Amino acid sequence: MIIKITIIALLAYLGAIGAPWILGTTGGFYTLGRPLVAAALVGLILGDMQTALEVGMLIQAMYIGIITPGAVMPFDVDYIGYLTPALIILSKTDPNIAPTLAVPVGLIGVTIWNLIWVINVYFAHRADKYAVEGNGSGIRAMNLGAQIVNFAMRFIPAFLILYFGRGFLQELQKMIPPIIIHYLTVVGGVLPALGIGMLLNMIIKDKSYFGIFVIGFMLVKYLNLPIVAIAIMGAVLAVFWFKFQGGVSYNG
Amino acid sequence: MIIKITIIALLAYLGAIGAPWILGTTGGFYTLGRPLVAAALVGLILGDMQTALEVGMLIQAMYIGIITPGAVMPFDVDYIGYLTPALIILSKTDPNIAPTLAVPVGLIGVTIWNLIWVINVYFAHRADKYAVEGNGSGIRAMNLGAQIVNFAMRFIPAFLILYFGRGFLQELQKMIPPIIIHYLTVVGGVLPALGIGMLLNMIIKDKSYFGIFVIGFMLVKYLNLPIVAIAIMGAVLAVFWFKFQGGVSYNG
Amino acid sequence: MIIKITIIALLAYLGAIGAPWILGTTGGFYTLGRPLVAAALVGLILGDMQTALEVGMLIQAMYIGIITPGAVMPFDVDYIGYLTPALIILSKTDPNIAPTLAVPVGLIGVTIWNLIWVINVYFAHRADKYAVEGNGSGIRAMNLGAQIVNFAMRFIPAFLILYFGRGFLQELQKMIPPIIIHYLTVVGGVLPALGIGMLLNMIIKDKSYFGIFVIGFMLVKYLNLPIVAIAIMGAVLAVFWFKFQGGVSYNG
Amino acid sequence: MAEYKKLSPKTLFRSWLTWFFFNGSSQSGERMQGIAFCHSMLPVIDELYKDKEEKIKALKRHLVLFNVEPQIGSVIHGVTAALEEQRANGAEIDDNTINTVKVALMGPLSGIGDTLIPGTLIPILLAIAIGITKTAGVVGPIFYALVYPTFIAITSWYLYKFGYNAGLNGIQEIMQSGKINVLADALSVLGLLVMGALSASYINLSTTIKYTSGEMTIELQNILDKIFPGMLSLLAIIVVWYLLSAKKKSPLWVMGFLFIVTFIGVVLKIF
Amino acid sequence: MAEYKKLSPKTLFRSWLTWFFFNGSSQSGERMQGIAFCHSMLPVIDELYKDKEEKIKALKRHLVLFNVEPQIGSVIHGVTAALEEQRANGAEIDDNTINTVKVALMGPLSGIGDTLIPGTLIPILLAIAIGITKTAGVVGPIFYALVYPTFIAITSWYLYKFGYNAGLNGIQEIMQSGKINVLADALSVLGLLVMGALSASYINLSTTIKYTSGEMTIELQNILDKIFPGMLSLLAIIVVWYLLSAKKKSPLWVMGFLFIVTFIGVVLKIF
Amino acid sequence: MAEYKKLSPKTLFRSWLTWFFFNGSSQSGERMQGIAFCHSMLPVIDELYKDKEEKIKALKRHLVLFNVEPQIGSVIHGVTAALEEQRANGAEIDDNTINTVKVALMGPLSGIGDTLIPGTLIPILLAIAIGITKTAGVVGPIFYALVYPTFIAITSWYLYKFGYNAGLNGIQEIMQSGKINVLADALSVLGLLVMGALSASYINLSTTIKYTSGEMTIELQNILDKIFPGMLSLLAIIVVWYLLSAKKKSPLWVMGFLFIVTFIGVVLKIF
Ligand SMILES: OC[C@H]1O[C@H](O)[C@@H](O)[C@@H](O)[C@@H]1O
Ligand SMILES: OC[C@H]1O[C@H](O)[C@@H](O)[C@@H](O)[C@@H]1O
Ligand SMILES: OC[C@H]1O[C@H](O)[C@@H](O)[C@@H](O)[C@@H]1O
Repeated sequence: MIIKITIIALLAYLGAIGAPWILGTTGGFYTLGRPLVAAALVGLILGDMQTALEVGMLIQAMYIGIITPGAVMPFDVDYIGYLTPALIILSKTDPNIAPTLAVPVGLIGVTIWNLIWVINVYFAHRADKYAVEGNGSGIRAMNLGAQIVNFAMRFIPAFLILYFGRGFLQELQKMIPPIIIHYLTVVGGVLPALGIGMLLNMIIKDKSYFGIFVIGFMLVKYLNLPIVAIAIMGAVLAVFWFKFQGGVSYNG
Repeated sequence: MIIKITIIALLAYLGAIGAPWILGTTGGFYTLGRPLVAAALVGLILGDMQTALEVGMLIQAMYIGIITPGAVMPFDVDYIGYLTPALIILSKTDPNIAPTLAVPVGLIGVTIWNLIWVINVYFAHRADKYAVEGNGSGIRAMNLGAQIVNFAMRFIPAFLILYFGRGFLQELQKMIPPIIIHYLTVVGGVLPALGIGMLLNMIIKDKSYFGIFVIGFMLVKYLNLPIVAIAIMGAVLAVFWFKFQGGVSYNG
Repeated sequence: MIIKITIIALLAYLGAIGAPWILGTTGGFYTLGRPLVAAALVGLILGDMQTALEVGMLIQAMYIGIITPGAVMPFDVDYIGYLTPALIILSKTDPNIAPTLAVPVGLIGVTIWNLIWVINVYFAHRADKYAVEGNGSGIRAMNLGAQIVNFAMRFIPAFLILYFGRGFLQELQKMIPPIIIHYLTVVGGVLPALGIGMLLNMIIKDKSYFGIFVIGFMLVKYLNLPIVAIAIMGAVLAVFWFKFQGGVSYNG
Repeated sequence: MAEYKKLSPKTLFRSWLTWFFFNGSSQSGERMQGIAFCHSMLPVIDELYKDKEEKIKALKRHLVLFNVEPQIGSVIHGVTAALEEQRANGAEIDDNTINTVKVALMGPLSGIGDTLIPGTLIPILLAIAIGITKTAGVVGPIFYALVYPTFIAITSWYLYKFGYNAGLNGIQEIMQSGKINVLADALSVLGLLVMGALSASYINLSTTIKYTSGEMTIELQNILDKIFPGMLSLLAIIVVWYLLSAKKKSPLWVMGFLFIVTFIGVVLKIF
Repeated sequence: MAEYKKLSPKTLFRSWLTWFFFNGSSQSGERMQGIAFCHSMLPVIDELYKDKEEKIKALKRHLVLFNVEPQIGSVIHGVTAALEEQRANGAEIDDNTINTVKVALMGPLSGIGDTLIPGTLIPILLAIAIGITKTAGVVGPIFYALVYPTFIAITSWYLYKFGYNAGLNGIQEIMQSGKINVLADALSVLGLLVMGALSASYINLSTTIKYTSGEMTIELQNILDKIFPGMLSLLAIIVVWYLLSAKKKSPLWVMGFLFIVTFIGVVLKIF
Repeated sequence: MAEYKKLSPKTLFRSWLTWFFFNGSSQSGERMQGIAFCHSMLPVIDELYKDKEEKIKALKRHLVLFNVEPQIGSVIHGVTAALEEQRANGAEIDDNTINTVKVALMGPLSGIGDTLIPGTLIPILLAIAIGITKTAGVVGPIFYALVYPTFIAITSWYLYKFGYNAGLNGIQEIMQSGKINVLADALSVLGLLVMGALSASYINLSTTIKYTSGEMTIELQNILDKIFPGMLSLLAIIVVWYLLSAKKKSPLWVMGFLFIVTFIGVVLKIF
């Protein structure tokens, strides 16, 4: 078990913002760090793919629109992506509380990131010295060296949370009254609205475009179309939207 | 029963064209006077909401596009709205004959309205006299006074039709041979085409817009979508139609 | 049976390219010569409408986009249309091999057509002589006379293929191992892609229009809409496409 | 120099309210909504003209023939109130000018209003209400009875104020810009879609023709349904529309036509 | 001054009818539809030229190479009839002019005609007919056999008359205005939608690959269907289209390719 | 005259690769991606400047504050490499110029990049991946993990080269033409449609309110579902959106709000 937890904590580092090893930000934070991918890896490691994917889809949907402009991170999707499904599986808890569990996990991740962001100032100042000496390798060393901090501050907390969290969660769960469970389920149902709302806030400048969102909503509710079908239709629509707009932006 | 009939006849007056008391034309003729609203009130009063709504939807669909340009009224939806469901419920008749029953009722209403329209000339002439005297209150009295005529000519016939009609209809029904019932059902199925046709005649100037009507028709026939869903989709479509037309009207 | 075969062979002539008798190219090659129409006639003659239509729909779909620019014919849909369903019905073969059977039949038809096309040069030269004499009737005779060639070269081979083919096919079928039958079924499933591909190649100039094809595909796969419904919706769409494009062609 | 007499907000509101409630009260073939117009101007006249003669002239001025779609027509009352205010403050505006303005706006606003409100908005809302009624019962009529009057009351009052503030030019500008036609286009798209949907549920015409050969019975309606469900109902609508639009028949004529055609159909066992 | 010789409506109709029936009768690799063109001009020549020499010149003039999409190509015959009429009335129109006009119109009208009729209209109508056949049997082919020839016959005759009345300039104007391209765009939208629908029913490619691990069997086709039903069929179409358009392969080549690929697939137990 | 020093393709690729992998490595509140920028310029500097002084100046020049959406931001590195090349060949380009260019491009490219990539493209791909996962399990995340990085890696390298070749002017032209906005429009249409679909599956709010009268129980949620299924969930989204956009609340604030409101709802037995 210790080995499995170690691997998960390691992945939580590799998928963290700033970790460069797997194709930089692209393969790291934006791929390994996405809850759906993370959950699948957790499922593979812990041998319960089904629960992992269930949790993964739920929390991925919830944090689907996370962006980090200027490194400001509202919730740390990487920590959420690895720690939430792992804790759920390890403590055999109801997957429906995943959205709620994700909240404290995500905030711990944000706190860590903010610390890293301050500590890294140190490397910038040392790099300045190397520049004056014309020492290019020194600058390279500073850029890479920052990963020692990143590793330490990502791997260790993740490991500890998993190691102690699973026992704690099991205990906790026994003591929670049913009404709280119901409450957490209700919260879990609404929380994804936050991620979607943040996305809408970002994409929509002209309110009438909200109508397109509603159409997507209804295509599922009324016609039961799968998302893949809707995405393909949407892509066709987008192509002609672009073609026929003749350079005039309405929502831009 | 007399009390119930009285209330219905009273409502038939309050929802008639020209009756000012419930938010003028807006809350009267255009709200209380719509068959769907009228039928619901009749259902409430006579304690058979289900039949009332069934009849209400049928005759509302049939006369959905009635307009009265320059006070020219093709069918009196207000009389139809109150008297048809009331007669059906009181005489326990088959709701399917409602569209047919609506025809004579609507024509009686029209005749009454045409009479009122002529009688009201009297008030105009008296108002002229008050004007010469600079008597504003007199003019106000003339505008309100016309309601005495409206009330008398609406309430009394409605009451009489309901009072005698229900017995008469019950008798009548026993004597009708099945082929006539079948005929009335067939007629009832086609009559709503008249209301829709009138609407099309008014809205459509450029024939290609008829295609949109056909799409709406097919969305129900093939995909079984409810009208609410179609209306929301249509609203989204309309918003972008407006947006992208760049001020060029094709159907206007 | 001989009579029936004779009639089918005759129809195969009347629907061939160039046969003028039934409203020229329009009623002949483009109507009688279409596999769906041909199959229905074969079904009527041989008394097995169901099998005929099944085969007809299959091979019509497959060769739906055949065009013959400058008289260059890739597959002879007329021969395919008459001989394939007739052979299938007469030899009581599995309709699923129709697409494969259509291939050699279509190529025989093409070969015949290419021969005719060369032979007809003769009539042109004789017509030149009549022109010099100012003999209009002679020219007319040459134009009509070419039909003797067309008739001979269409009717006789068709008759022979049907007469000998049915026995031959029955024999053949008994000897074919199941894997070949499976292969032929697989081929039959893909072959129609050729006809569709040819059509796409012709219609699509701007690749984004392929998206519309995909939408049509999905409307059937996901919503199970019948083609008639899709065609009507498509017609409405096309009307507004035309209307709103303001004279700018994107795909033309 | 005399102080400028400005109509108080309260007066404007009372003027609008009078019109909103009593616009149809004394409609007649001779004067149409003429008395109601004058009635709605009473608060304005009372506030502006203290002189008896001026008041009489004003009353007479507004008692003439008037007719407009009453709900959006309130914009005319706003414009008229503004004109009266200017007149009371000495501007050269005679009876004729005011009447010309009223008459000029009456026509187009009736056309636009009847098209947009009873012709488009009400049918759309009612169709939605019918849809709701079908599944959720009495919620449907309640929905209509709440949404429609609320929306219209606000709009009508807004238009009155708009007319008062923008004056004649402002209104004419908007009506000539073509935006109203594009709006009508867009609304008609929505309206037609919804009417089509409604027709699919509420118009019903089917044939009873059958072919029986041996033990097999082929019902024509079955075949039609397979080709295009509701084909005959749609055809009926097209015929009615054609008679009304191309043949310019009256609704009553068409109704008679439907009664007769279906009668013949029933007798011949077609329907 | 001599009276103006005008072609009678009857002559024009006979000329068109001759073309409509016999346009393809004697097609050949050398002259294409040349004899048929001359044949269709006989009524015109007979009416216009009483002089034997003139008649011989006319016959020779129209016996040269000619080829066009025959159904909408009738517009050229209309134009030619008009030119002949002018010539017979003394206008300076020599053999060369007439031939130049015919040749100039031949090319574009073949392109447009083949694209619009066998390339778009016929496939659409046939797809609809197949759809009807699927549910209502023989009604499908009957539908096609009635609608298509009727529509085309009327159109073709209309175009002949149009060509005769508008003359050369009229036709060129239309062809240059770009409207025809936009029409083709719109029709291709309809055509592509319908072809897509048709393909979904009539193209079938599925894999038989299975993974068996212990008692569980996973069928690849099942997974593909859940992601996008008909994925392989659509892929097959795209491959064919790619080979034809980007690789410029001939249809026969592609057919061979399909036979071979599916053969390999069947042998390797992929299909 | 000295030979023109041209950056070798290999150097350009190494510069891009360094950036692509290490762009975020040492991000900090003071210098942001400054060290990473300098790091990625090392190959360029090494090739262009043999003179020690020049090299030191170059290192200092690129160690200042820098921040951009890193994946499409590589276009700036391309432009910078081109500027350095010109400078090394004697063009009058001082430290200030190069920095101004970097700063000028940073802002808009961050905005565009964050909107298009984590704001639009990633959510769309993830929504599709969720859809696939739902039916075909682990194929979903695999799909995302293959498609996303491949596409972005190619794009990012292409943009680097584009920046190098087009130089500053080319980039500015494109950004001003408005095409990028129209592209964003079109992508947002796709994104919104997909997000709407996703919300329908993953956001769940329903009421537990019941009316019991006699033996009949009416569940409010039932009625709501009949009017518009998912009404409350959609409402929740609208409220969140409203709080974020119109009320400018922070995501954390809204999260607290949701916790509290649902708590009250659960206590009052509404949810
Ligand atoms: O906003 C631009 C850019 O800022 C920072 O560098 C990071 O947060 C990136 O993820 C982001 O794209
Ligand atoms: O046509 C304008 C107007 O005329 C009359 O006043 C009434 O019939 C109104 O309902 C109508 O809106
Ligand atoms: O390409 C124009 C034309 O060429 C030949 O005449 C025939 O193949 C016709 O079917 C075709 O339309």
